[in-house]
Amino acid sequence: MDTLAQHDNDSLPGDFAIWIFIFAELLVFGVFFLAYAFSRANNVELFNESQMQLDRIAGAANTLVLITSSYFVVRAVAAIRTGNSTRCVHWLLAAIAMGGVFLVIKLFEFGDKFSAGISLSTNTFFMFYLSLTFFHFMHVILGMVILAAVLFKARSGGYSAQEHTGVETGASYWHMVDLVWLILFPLVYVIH
Amino acid sequence: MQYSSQAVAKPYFIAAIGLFVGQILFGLILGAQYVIGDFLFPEIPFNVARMVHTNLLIVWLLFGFMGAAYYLVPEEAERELYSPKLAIALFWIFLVAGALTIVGYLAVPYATLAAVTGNDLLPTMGREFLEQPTITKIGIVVVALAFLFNIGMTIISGRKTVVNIVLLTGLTGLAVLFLFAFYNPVNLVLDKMFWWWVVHLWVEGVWELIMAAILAFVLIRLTGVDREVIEKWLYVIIAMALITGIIGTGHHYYWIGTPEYWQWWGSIFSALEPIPFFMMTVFAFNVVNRRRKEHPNKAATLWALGCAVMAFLGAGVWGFLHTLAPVNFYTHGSQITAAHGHMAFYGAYVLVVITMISYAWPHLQHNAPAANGRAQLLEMWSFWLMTISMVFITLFLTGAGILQVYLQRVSDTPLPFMVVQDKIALFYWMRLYAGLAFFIGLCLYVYSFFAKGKESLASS
Amino acid sequence: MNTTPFIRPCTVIWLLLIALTGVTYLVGQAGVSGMAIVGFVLITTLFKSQMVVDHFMGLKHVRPFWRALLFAYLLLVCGMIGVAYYISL
Amino acid sequence: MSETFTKSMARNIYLGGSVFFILLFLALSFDTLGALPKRDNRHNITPQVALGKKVWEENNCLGCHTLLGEGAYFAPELGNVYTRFGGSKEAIMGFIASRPVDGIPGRRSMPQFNLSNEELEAVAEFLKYTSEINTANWPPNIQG
Repeated sequence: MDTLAQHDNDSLPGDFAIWIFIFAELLVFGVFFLAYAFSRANNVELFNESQMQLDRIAGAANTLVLITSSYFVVRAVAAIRTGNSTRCVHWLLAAIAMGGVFLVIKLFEFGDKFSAGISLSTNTFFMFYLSLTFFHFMHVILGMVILAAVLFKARSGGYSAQEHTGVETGASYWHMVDLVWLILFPLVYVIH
Repeated sequence: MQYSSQAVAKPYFIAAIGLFVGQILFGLILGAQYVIGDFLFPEIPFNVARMVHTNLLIVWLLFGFMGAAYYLVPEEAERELYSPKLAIALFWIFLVAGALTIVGYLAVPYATLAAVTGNDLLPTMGREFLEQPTITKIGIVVVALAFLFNIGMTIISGRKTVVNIVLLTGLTGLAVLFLFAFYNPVNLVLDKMFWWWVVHLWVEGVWELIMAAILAFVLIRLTGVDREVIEKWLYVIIAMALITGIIGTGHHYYWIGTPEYWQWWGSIFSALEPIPFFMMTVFAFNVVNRRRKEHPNKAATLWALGCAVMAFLGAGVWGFLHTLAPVNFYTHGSQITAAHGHMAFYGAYVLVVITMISYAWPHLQHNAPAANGRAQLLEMWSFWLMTISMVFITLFLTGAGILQVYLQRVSDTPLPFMVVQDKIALFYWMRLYAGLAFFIGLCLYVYSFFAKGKESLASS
Repeated sequence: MNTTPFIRPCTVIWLLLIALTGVTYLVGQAGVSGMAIVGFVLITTLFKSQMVVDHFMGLKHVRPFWRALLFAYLLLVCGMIGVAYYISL
Repeated sequence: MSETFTKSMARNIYLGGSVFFILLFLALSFDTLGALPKRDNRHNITPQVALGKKVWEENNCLGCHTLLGEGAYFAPELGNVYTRFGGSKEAIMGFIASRPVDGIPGRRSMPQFNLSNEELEAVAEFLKYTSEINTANWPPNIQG
């Protein structure tokens, strides 16, 4: 009998409190995305020109990194559902490491832009680019902190096959961070 | 009243209501000066009356918050107050300092007051809401720290409930952020930027924690709903308040010389600021509907629900009306701002203090859970009279604001400020009448404390 | 216990997401523009995000309301972005 | 299975969310401090402007007027008064100095502050400095 696939549960995975937070965050990002899109409609040339200066390879690489990291978290949740704390910890570690890779790539990108004299006040496009990516950057850090907290608890055997709400809570937040980037990348880096 | 030291709240509440009456009297003077320009001129010029009006508001709300803390902290911590004597001493210090400051405003020209109190040494005066002489500001800090010490010691050594912890965080934030009142650089932009760290981060930040904690306490007592449920939502609501409110500071950084990206950050986050207020309203009604007991103090329940609704309307809806940068470009510093300010302060902070007083007073004065039926009836009448008057004050100011914005800033032939003021005088007259009605409501409220009734609702 | 039935679809989704990201990147590299391209990228994005919601977040297995809510959110955001690009043409 | 919604998680959201947004706010404020020199006209802050700001504060001008839209709404905006008065400091000084002591019957009137000539000049200079701050084109027009 496969109890895992069905997750026999009507309610959201993890603690409901994190979902309130997730919905609030999605709302902020959603409004931010639309603000970008409609500002662009008033400044098409400026946006298209400035967008050319972005490092699309770094953006795409980071998308792959986050997707993979998300996938690792899925594996961590699957592991703890079978009560395998050790495996859960390993997958969480891998997911956090991927988060670290994301940060490093992003820092190189930021460094590149700052050394080119680009700041929040350069123009509307870069205002949005830096605001959105920095805001997201901070979310990656927060997500890593949450995953690390989950990891430490898992390592000390704080979760079991029956009780692992904490893992699902952290996982849900991390997937949200991934989800937002999935929209951010094509919006800011690709389409014009 | 479970702990005898809770009684120290009583003088605080009396002072709060007394100063509230003074605030409204000066509000009436201001309202009259808007339409009769030379009213009481030059004895009480507008700027002096306004300073008294706003400073009294802040001081009486602080009295209210402190009284509320002294009342609820021992009950939550399940122990006597650390030092009731300190609380009484602070009361007199704060009252005398406040009274002297107000007398100073009224008795001598402001420049003289500045000279006498040594504003040259550390200039902090002459900025909106922070007009107090530097020495008064230092006094406020000392009182606030001693107060926090007293409350903190009580909380730390007692039962640590969420209500207490949130209240303590809010009060600490209040004291810490006030320190920015001492930073007054010559650079006007920096001055304004950090001035908002006091003003915005107070009223749209840490004060909301205080408000939510007080409301949560009263709702727990009035409804008997499980503490766990209320505390859980208390956390979620204040989390939302801070998440939206901190970056929401940006809605003050549109036109004061700060970079233009604040127009986006400020608009996006402050547009979400109504959410916590909306949650609070829904939550308050939910809790009251699911009440597990019939508390005899019906008036307190009315104030609590009214507080949630009016805070949502005043701070949430009226705030949202002019918070988006493209709208604010036209409405900034107009009567729209005044409309929002009046209803938001009334809804969120005046009503929360009165809610607390309404809940605590029967315990403090009569050692009973509720006042007599007639007194409660009068209280409820005063609620409706004041609240409806405030709604009309807000509506009239909004009308004045819309006309002002159009005539002065939007139309093809913009008119000078004073010409526009003459054209919208009708709205100011109506606002003055609504203000008079508010004052009648307030008199009724004060009277309700003295109303005698034969049968008490508590015994019926 | 066997976790394969849970993991295998997620692994497939993971590979699919990687492939689709590659496609999005190539579209960007090609430097092509126009409403059809924008529409294609946005629909891909919508699909990718919904995959994350359904399988990674696991909302496929809970009350349909939540999944619908997130789908509505994604549809609204991607749709409005599309509208913004459409009016700028 | 019923929904999990714990108080401790709610508290974590409150604490974590607050810290997160305080840090973000500090980061943005830090960037603002770096961007201000290009906007806030600080190179024109002279001792005279400093005196003017002090006179402005010690007479509670903000109790009636707005400055860059902040203050009371009883009297005109003064952030752009220098421009509105045709770029003339003398006009500003003359206006302040000529206010009648007993006001104007039935109308709003600015009090007579009895400022010295030095103070008048300083206030005018302060208002000139203020009018040159980059306020993102606010107010919408000359009427303030």
